[in-house]
Amino acid sequence: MAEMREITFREAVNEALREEMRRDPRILILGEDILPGGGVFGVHGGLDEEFPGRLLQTPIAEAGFVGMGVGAALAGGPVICEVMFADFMTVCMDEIINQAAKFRYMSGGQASVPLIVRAPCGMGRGVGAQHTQSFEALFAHIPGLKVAIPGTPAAAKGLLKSALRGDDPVVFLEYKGLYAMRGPVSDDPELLAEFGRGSVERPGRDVTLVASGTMLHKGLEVAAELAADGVDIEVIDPRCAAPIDHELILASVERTTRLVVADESVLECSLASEIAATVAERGFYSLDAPVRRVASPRMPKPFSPKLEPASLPQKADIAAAIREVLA
Amino acid sequence: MAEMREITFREAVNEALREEMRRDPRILILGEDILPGGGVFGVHGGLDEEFPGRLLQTPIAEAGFVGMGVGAALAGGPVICEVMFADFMTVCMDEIINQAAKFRYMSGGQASVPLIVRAPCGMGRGVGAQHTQSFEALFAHIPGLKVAIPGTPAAAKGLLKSALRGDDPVVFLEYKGLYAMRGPVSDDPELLAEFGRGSVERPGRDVTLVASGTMLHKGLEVAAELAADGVDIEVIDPRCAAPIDHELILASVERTTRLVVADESVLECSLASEIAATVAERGFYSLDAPVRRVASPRMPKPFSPKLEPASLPQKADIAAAIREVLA
Amino acid sequence: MTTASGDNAARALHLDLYRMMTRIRAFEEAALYESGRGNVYGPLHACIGQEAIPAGLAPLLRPTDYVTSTHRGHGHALAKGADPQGMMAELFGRADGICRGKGGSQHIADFSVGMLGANGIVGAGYGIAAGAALRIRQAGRDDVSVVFFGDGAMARGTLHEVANICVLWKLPVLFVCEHNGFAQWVPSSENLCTDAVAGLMAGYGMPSRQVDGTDALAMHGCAAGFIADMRAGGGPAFIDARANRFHGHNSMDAQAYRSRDDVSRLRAEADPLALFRAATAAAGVLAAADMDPLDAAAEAEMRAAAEAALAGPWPDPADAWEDILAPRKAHAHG
Amino acid sequence: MTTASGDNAARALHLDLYRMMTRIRAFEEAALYESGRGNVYGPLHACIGQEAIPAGLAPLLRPTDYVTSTHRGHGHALAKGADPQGMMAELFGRADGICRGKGGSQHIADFSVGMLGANGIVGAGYGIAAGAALRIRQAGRDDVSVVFFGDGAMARGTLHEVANICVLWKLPVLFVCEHNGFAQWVPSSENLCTDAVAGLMAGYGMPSRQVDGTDALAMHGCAAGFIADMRAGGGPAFIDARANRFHGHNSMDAQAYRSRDDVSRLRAEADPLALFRAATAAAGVLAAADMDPLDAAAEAEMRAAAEAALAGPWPDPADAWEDILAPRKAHAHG
Ligand SMILES: Cc1ncc(C[n+]2csc(CCOP(=O)(O)OP(=O)(O)O)c2C)c(N)n1
Ligand SMILES: Cc1ncc(C[n+]2csc(CCOP(=O)(O)OP(=O)(O)O)c2C)c(N)n1
Ligand SMILES: [Mg+2]
Ligand SMILES: [Mg+2]
Repeated sequence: MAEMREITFREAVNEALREEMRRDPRILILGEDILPGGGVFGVHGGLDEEFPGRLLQTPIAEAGFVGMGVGAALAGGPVICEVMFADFMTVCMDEIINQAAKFRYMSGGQASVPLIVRAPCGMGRGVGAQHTQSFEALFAHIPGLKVAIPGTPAAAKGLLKSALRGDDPVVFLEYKGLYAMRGPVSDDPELLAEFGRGSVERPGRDVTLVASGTMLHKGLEVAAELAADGVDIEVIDPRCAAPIDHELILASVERTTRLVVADESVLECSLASEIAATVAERGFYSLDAPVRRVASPRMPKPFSPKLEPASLPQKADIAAAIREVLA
Repeated sequence: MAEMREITFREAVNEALREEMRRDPRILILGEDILPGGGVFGVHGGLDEEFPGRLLQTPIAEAGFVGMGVGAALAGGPVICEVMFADFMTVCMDEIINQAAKFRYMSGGQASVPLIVRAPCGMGRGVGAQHTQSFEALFAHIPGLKVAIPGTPAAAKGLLKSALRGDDPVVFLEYKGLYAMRGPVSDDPELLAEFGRGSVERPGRDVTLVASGTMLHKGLEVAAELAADGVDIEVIDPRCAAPIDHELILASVERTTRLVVADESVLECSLASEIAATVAERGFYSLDAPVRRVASPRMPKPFSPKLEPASLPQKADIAAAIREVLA
Repeated sequence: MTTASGDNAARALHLDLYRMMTRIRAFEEAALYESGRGNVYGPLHACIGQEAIPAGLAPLLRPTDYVTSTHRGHGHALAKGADPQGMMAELFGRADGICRGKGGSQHIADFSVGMLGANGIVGAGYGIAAGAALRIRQAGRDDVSVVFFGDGAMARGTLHEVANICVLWKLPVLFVCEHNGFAQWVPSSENLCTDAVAGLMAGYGMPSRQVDGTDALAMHGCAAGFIADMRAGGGPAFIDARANRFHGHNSMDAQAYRSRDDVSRLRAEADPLALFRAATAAAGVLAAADMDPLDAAAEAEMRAAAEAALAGPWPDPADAWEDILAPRKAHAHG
Repeated sequence: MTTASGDNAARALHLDLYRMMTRIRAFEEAALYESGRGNVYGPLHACIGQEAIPAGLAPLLRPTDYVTSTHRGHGHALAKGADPQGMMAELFGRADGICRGKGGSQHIADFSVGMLGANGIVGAGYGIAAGAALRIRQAGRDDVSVVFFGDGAMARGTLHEVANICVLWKLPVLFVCEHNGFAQWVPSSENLCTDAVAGLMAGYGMPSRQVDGTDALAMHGCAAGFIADMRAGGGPAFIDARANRFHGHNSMDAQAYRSRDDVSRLRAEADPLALFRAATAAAGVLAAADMDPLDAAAEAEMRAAAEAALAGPWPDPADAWEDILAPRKAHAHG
């Protein structure tokens, strides 16, 4: 019988890599500074020892090595490219958007591109505007890509395993703020998580709160706090930015009649916007109040510890939005 | 007195460049294949003759020359970089997203980055998935950038002039399908268009149709056709994807109580989503029907003439959406 | 190689080289003809004048080798063994096109023969070819990966990112620059600061050679050495293949930037097919009588391909929804 | 240069070189000390061991010249004339930081002296420096633009895209590779396929030289020649400056990948300050008595800068909303 253990998000990613590399000898990992210590965020710990030669330390050449990831995926089998910070994906966008995402289509279905581009994303501390961004919306806009933004260790493990068994290019974004977080994860190596399937992390009756990445945890805390006031919040981790589990969200809103979407990335054209727009389109008659989005404001991330908080949605913002839709 | 003339969208872009280059000797243009003929879409016609040495024909190195555009803008004065097709902006995303957009902020206001990255975008005929994309949503997601998507010659001229007199980085996207379109444009060289200001291209009472780029013209045709059925559609060109003229749209929806947003780019996390979400948030109580988005479906653009139409929103889709929100 | 079997081998090689050149020429002539008749959708980038480059490599390549190509990719695809009828149907946007009508000329691919695609993004092929080469080495195979690209594409940084990694990791990648003197209508001298592009790779310690890319035998000889070395475990190599583009950048380019005389002179002096005929005749290896039938056969083959493609079915609009993502697999999901 | 005025000039230059080196060292020692005390927000990338590179260039640069820098940028900023107190306040995230606390160490910039910014993206500086050089040439000025970058950054394609354009357009850009043998914890041999990085530029026809980057005089001499040439209208040049990073990649790096002995040996054998003291003393140009006061002054200056910065104001959270876009101008709008 499979058992549940509490492990960190980082360990969950590591387990997914390890289990799938055991299962599929074709899996390769390319990335910067991944040896000997397992990378800047340490997710590859112990893998080089178990799978010598399958972790390839690359030069600082993301366009080059992600392009090679496309080629290696086309020529047979899953490849993982780690981009050290999601912000640096700007230098290999062509390889992701014009190559990986389009090859199956342009070749009329001949090509499979099992390329997983993994990148830590989101807010850090004192690292400034070029090391803190969240790009799930950019990739969710591109047909041919799947985009994972797991909010829990279980989602991270299940989705990464699923990506590695699939034949599609996946942008796999890991919120840096989650790496040390613990959560229950099954030890069944055959348990995958389905792309496009969200998860109800807390059932509730009064408001639907769709909260991704770090916002999931802020949202759960807010839900716990507001429960004391008798407000019963349903908290959903969408888990993927593409495809989005609209059915789950719409069904929830049908019950709660109220929607708040919380997203760490910048508001405009975000995943939060997409979810809000879809509910306004398909769930309009369920809604008893305006939808509310809580997201990063339209500013680059500042450096100073006194400025950083202004650039990020806080628990208080989520709580205020919930109170508004209940007003 | 300023006079209105009918000129093409292409001519409007050319006029804006010419007038502003006369006015500001610092303006430089960098791009591929812009000499001697004025570029693949011919917008630079005659400029090299009038401004010798100020149009710089670059190697095929978008990351290099857009990076140089950032540096030349930082070191004083407006620079235009033409990227031959918007699809190729994927190879210079870092220069736009991490450099141009963030320099003013990261330097605490020391830097000005008057860099205009112009690119033809949107559907072509028989050019396939890598020459047909619309990326306004990607850039609208990035703080520090302004994004123009003019739908008419007047908007193109006014916004481009405005961009060239401003101190901010601008992504200026020109829908290829519009270049040959004619429209009234003032010959007053001091007439600018304000960033973030949309335009009511057709006033109406029954439905608000926000339609950008090529969709504006499909929308106006639909409006003319449905007028025969007694449906009075207000058609708005948002003109900019960042900032968005939410006030204009919200005021219109308050009168019409119904909203359709039509966008050539891919639906998910699009400008259409952003507008729909904002109205669902701030104009919810004005709405008498669900919002409806009409956008490109989630598929790369196919090549065959028999497949292309399926990949693009059509007039019939706009008409159907309007009928739905009126139902 | 003065033995009879050597003579036979040489003769066979010469026939192969010429056959491939004339097939590429005939394919593109037929495609351009159909383009003129409105049957080709979108622009066509013809490699006429450059046929000796892919043809020179063709006899050296196996189906399990890989090739990545450019917007000017018909010759590469044919040299790698792609089916001309499927290619032609693709240019026409038909359902039986090699990419089901979804790619068109700029995206022709035939994965069944290791042709990993023409590409609409200049400079995108480097990484893809190198990634395929990584798979080759991981699997312990002795195959090679060839990346074709234009001289204009040498200005893209991806070349250098990938070249450095290929040398570091000793990957079997043959870089073939089709140095035709133009990038669209920009002469190479405005695109590259040096004409001696092989020298740009010398700093990496990559074996590099300039070759007459109008001479199929020279191409073949140079590539043979490099490829043999790679199959034996060697790393990447670079060929600067000089040739000429007789047509415009594409079927929509009227070539206002060069004179008709220039083009006529090139056709008269630098036609790889004519040069080959003259040289092999002079060397006594092949006679006109050997080659004329190949021309006729190629023309017939490509006309038939065009006719058959024209008779092929159009895709159904609903087909547009296929091939976006992989078909779903059944899994246990948690 | 055996005249008295020559001697005086040499002496002044030596003093300048040493003063800048010891100021850079003192700045970073003070910053690291404050980092240890929790006063610096975020990671610090120290250039200790590499000071001779920026210091060698400093006397050659004017305020109207430009410099672009990297994540390891304190030395470049000081060498270009940035104010250490403003820099220190920036590291602390204060309102009077040189970037109002919005940039931090990795984004220190001082546009008033032509220092166009440290940069968190490896390889982003090339294009920016070249674009600034384009402005120089457009304005007919005889200024120059210097781009500093690490050996790791040489793997990025942007170097090559920009190098090609700089040679083509003859732009006054000095490329300075701070070749410290590491990219984070990856040794250069795993990042670059060649140690002779100057050779990578040779193919472009760019004058390139390897220099001992622990020797401020050698750096100065080499750069002086290149820069004089550029001011006279010449094109780009490249310096491969060899030096060592004594600290970890940044203040969070415990350097598990190299031994303490290695670092101690480097400090003993390759300290640019110690080497300079020894060499100038041996040459009889400067004595310890000339340099000791510079050390003391630098230490005092940087302590004072740190103290003053620590006393500075924190930004108001509302300041975060400023500097995103330019202030609005009044225009006629249609
Ligand atoms: C990244 C990118 N930039 C620009 C283009 C537009 N473009 C297509 S082909 C071409 C010229 C290519 O020249 P070259 O590499 O010499 O190949 P040739 O056409 O001569 O075969 C250009 C600029 C593109 N497709 N991709
Ligand atoms: C495009 C990009 N890729 C990766 C990184 C992460 N990174 C920051 S510094 C660094 C090492 C740089 O090495 P080098 O250029 O030699 O400079 P050094 O640190 O030795 O001064 C890396 C990989 C980055 N900032 N940007
Ligand atoms: Mg060419
Ligand atoms: Mg280094």
